[in-house]
Amino acid sequence: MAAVEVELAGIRLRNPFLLASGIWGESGESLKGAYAAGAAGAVTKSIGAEPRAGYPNPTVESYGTWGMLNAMGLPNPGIGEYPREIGIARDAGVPLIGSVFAGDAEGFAEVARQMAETGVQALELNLSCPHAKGLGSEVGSDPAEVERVVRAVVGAVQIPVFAKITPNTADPVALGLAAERGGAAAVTAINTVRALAIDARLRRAVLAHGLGGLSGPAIKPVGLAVVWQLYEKLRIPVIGVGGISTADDAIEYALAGARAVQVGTAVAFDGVRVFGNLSRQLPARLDALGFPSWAFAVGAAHPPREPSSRSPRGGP
Amino acid sequence: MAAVEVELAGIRLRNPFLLASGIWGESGESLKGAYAAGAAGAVTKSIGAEPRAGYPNPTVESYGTWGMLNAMGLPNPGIGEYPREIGIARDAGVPLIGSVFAGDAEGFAEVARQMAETGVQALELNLSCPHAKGLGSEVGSDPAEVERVVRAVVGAVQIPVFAKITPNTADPVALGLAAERGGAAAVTAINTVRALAIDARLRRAVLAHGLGGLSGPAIKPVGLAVVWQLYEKLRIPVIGVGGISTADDAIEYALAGARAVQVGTAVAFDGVRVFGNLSRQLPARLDALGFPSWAFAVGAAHPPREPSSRSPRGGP
Amino acid sequence: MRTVVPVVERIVETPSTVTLRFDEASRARPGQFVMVWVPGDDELPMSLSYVGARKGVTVKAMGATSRGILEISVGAPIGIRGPYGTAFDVGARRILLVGGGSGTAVLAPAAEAAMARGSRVTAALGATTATEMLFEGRLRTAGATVELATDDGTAGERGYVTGVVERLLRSDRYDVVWTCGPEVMMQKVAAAADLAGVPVVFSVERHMKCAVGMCDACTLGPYHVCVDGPVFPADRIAALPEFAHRKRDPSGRLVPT
Amino acid sequence: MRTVVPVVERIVETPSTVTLRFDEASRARPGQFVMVWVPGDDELPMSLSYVGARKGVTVKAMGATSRGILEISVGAPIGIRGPYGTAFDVGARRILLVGGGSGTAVLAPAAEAAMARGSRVTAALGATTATEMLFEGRLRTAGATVELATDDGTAGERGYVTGVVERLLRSDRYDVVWTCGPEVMMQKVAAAADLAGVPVVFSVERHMKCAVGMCDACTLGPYHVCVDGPVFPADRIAALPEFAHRKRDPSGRLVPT
Ligand SMILES: Cc1cc2nc3c(=O)[nH]c(=O)nc-3n(C[C@H](O)[C@H](O)[C@H](O)COP(=O)(O)OP(=O)(O)OC[C@H]3O[C@@H](n4cnc5c(N)ncnc54)[C@H](O)[C@@H]3O)c2cc1C
Ligand SMILES: Cc1cc2nc3c(=O)[nH]c(=O)nc-3n(C[C@H](O)[C@H](O)[C@H](O)COP(=O)(O)OP(=O)(O)OC[C@H]3O[C@@H](n4cnc5c(N)ncnc54)[C@H](O)[C@@H]3O)c2cc1C
Ligand SMILES: Cc1cc2nc3c(=O)[nH]c(=O)nc-3n(C[C@H](O)[C@H](O)[C@H](O)COP(=O)(O)O)c2cc1C
Ligand SMILES: Cc1cc2nc3c(=O)[nH]c(=O)nc-3n(C[C@H](O)[C@H](O)[C@H](O)COP(=O)(O)O)c2cc1C
Ligand code: FES
Ligand code: FES
Repeated sequence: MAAVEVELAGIRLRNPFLLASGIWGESGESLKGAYAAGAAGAVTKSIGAEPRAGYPNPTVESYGTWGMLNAMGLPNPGIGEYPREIGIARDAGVPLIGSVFAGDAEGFAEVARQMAETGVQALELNLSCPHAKGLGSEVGSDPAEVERVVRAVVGAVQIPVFAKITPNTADPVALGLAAERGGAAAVTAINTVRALAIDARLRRAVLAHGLGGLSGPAIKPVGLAVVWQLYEKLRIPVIGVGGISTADDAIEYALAGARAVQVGTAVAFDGVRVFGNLSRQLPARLDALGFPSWAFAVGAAHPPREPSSRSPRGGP
Repeated sequence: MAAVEVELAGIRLRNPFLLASGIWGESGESLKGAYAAGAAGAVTKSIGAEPRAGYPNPTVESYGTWGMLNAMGLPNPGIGEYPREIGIARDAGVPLIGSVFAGDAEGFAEVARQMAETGVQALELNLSCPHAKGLGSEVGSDPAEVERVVRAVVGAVQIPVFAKITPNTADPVALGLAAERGGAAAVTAINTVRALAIDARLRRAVLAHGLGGLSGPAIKPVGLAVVWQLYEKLRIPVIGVGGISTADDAIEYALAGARAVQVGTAVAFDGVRVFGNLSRQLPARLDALGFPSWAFAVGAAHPPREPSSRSPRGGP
Repeated sequence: MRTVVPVVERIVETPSTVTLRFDEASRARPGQFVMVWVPGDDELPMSLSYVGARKGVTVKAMGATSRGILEISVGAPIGIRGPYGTAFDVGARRILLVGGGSGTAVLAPAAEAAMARGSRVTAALGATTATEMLFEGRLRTAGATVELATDDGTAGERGYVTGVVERLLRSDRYDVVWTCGPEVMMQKVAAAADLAGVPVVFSVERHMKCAVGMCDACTLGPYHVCVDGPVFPADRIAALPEFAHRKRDPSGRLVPT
Repeated sequence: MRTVVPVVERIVETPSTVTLRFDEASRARPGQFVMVWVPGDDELPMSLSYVGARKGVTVKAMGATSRGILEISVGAPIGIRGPYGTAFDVGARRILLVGGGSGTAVLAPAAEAAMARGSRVTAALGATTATEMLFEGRLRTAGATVELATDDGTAGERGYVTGVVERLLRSDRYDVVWTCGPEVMMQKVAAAADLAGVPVVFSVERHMKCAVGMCDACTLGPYHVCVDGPVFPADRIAALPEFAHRKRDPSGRLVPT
């Protein structure tokens, strides 16, 4: 059976599947539940300095089986309350990646510092929420800002820092390279794709916020493109996310260059048991496709490159 | 029955449905065929200065009923040969919008001038092809470049100029405003969304070019978001395109702010007869939803705005 | 999934409670809820008080949104997502139903379904005052034995409905107790039923956003009320520290109930 | 839609022509084509020479890609999209089949299907030389009367197959003529059949990219060969100025054939 363990910025994961930020990650019990169901670890809900209620409902719209639109508005209990939740998951042994957001580099550094103190293994910077004004996407679409934020956080904490970037950009590689220059240990791609739903009968936008972010199967090709592009140019590992609901989806991300993957919307479609299914099916699917291990599949769809052009990618 | 005629930059259209660029628009007979099937007019394939064979196959990948990925690579017979095709469609009375592309403002102006001479009613500048290097998307993702290109073309021709913008940007409004400043008569949104398909069995990207553009139902929410955002800030009309295959899809675009719409991928799913279906169904659907006309629906999902904040939008 | 339908009937049930009926074809089971969207306002979870093709929700005036729902007139369009969540198992033979206030809304269709299958239902209903008593007539018509309690004694026993419940549990045998109302009330009902050795099923409420088990807004211990609930066997949740005492506000913070 | 399958059989039909067989479950009708993707190389339209669950394409060495396909060995994976396009109506009773070179590939499964339904098939096959004659044995085995022509006279009549066709049309009666080969040949066949009052069906080739009627690469007058063809009644296309004389290159320019 193909080995599926992953090493990511020094963190050993029992499989490549992490719970994506914003799904199930607001409470400690849920983070624990995702791990119990089979995930290798969990990214927390994006946490900010203060509690935020998020946008009013409707906050989600679903498109049958191919997609989901949401504008939650970054609800979160605030970094003051959140250590309690982290504690519950940490005590259960869940490998945790603390997601944080803020409006500028200083804000990021401060909330990241507090998040790091809770004992998470790594941080993920949400530089990419497509619908929260002043929080994320504006910062996250300017490479100079991305570099500044990442550098500020890397300077403030002792644990690896991942930068989560937006697909709503002309040039994802510029954002990834900026994160790398800033000292990021990995880049996570992608967040949701800016989108909107209209109800013709009610003559209005469906979500209370208007604009939202598309997730689920429809964005898998979009995420694969970004991961592909990042893998070509970055030396740090890429974490793939967007539309993964089967082991084959995950393998496609690996082939495009993802060292690990995150799963979000599939939890709404299949329940958290999706992590059990994914981790059970992965070895068999790798075997069937002739890959001796997950690590072997990472980047395998890219044409062979000059050995000198980038650092070697070990595995698992 | 609700009236469905549309006035777009001085061009009268019998309904809001135009054939989108790159679908069926390489030959004059096909442009004519789309009109005969029920389209109000047709946008030509994007034409450049020289003949281009485009990328090798595979050039398309389809995702069941929700999407299509392509990287054609802007194949076109070149503006030298193309007047022959235009002639066939023009002689049949088809309202035509000539789509052109080039690598810089001067190139755009030159091919646009030649296209204008063929007798098309308007031009559409393809500032947004997501996968052809140096042609479109690089130019099209920089507002300053967009403004420069549009201004150069507007100065070179006597007919209305539409700017087609990309969704692969942090800020579509900046691109739309740049086109408006440059003198565009309308903005067309959106082109395809940058995406990629991987085949795990073959361990490679499916399309010969690697990156491609996603179209079809999955990008309707993405197109609606861009049209919504443009409508909020622009004075010139917006032409909506992306994932339209039913009259209700089109009405959603109208509500988001589209004065007219274009239909592309639905032709692959339903054949060109989709234009007959759309134009037949539209009046009944408008009636059912209580709109006295298409023009009435345009922008109707937006909160009422200060009368002074933008120019009035007449109709049809 | 989501649909927009006109309200076809509006029934004033009590001075503070209104039922809105609408036609919506999905299959729903008693206990399940829908997300009701009042265009331009919020979208709220509401249990189905009628589960057939002509569905209904029975709404009590609380904050601004529920008051807004109350004022919706016949013909006005509302958005409906769902039905979502777990349902009552209507197979039990002798059922004791305990409704506090608008909690009876979700119990009534379950009771009707059970009685239609031959079950015997006794309903203990509580309200602040006689005019606020919900679905007393509906339950009697369906064949239930109904016992009442009001805070002010204007109908049935004076005091909490839990007193009535204790008495009923002593005097008769039941296979199951279904209850919906304030969580402290449900906890007391569970304690009494425990003594009598009768299993209890709760219908509970938490703040809801996605309603599809994704956003974590509705967590209650290890559960997500939108998919694991709202109908739960009491023994899975009654002892959780977050039950009856605390809930999460829209930011996910734990706050006192 | 698209699938990747291993080649399970490789049959050398002539010195320049190879059949690749593969198992693919879609339902295909004789006349339809698939897009065959040679990973790392191009993707080309190929008529199905076998239409059952074990499908086949019969490829003639032309340019680099087709030569690449010829060299694919058993076990190697190929990509298949399709089947696409129109098919032969196999209901006719007396069929004259005219194949030029590898054109016979698409006619053979149609002839087999027709004969299985009781039709009588006469096949006129042309090739440059005897060893390049395709599917002569296959057609005879299926019960067809086969007449040959070669440019060098090494099999059957010396000269073009059109000579044979004219003779056959004079000496016997047919309900339909099916033909696939060089367009000038097909045009001559159509002219001869016209004189004899027999309707003709062509299978034609154009440069293909999307194969789903979207990209306009394969236009032939008002038609898109990928969806309106490749099998056409001759009277719809034989007189088009773009038939036999011109075709579109990959840029969409009209070039001489
Ligand atoms: C599964 C379920 C079924 C329910 N069924 C009914 C029913 O049949 N009849 C009925 O009258 N009420 C029902 N409710 C309660 C209802 O959803 C509202 O909580 C209530 O109407 C008050 O809303 P408000 O906005 O008017 O009050 P507000 O004054 O705005 O808030 C009062 C309280 O309502 C709660 N609330 C607000 N928004 C939500 C939300 N999105 N989800 C949950 N609670 C919220 C908050 O806890 C808040 O403290 C149900 C709730 C749930 C979770
Ligand atoms: C519907 C259809 C069915 C066909 N069936 C068969 C068959 O059963 N057996 C067979 O051997 N050939 C068949 N062909 C022809 C085949 O697709 C190729 O054209 C041929 O193999 C030459 O390709 P090449 O790339 O090797 O040649 P090249 O030397 O690269 O090109 C020679 C010619 O091949 C043509 N060609 C190249 N690419 C394509 C393309 N994507 N689509 C169409 N033509 C192309 C061009 O016209 C070019 O001039 C069919 C074509 C079509 C359209
Ligand atoms: C309801 C919801 C909430 C989300 N919240 C966050 C968040 O707080 N922080 C973040 O970085 N990403 C957030 N995301 C984005 C996801 O982490 C993920 O990047 C995206 O949904 C694509 O993956 P998927 O298709 O597997 O869902 C959220 C997504 C959804 C659907
Ligand atoms: C096969 C194909 C070719 C296209 N070629 C062009 C083109 O040449 N120029 C252009 O501006 N847009 C081109 N497009 C984009 C479409 O015009 C349209 O913007 C996009 O497909 C979204 O609309 P749809 O979902 O209705 O297809 C092409 C799209 C497809 C699918
Ligand atoms: S409401 Fe989102 S998880 Fe329950
Ligand atoms: S191959 Fe694209 S239209 Fe026929």
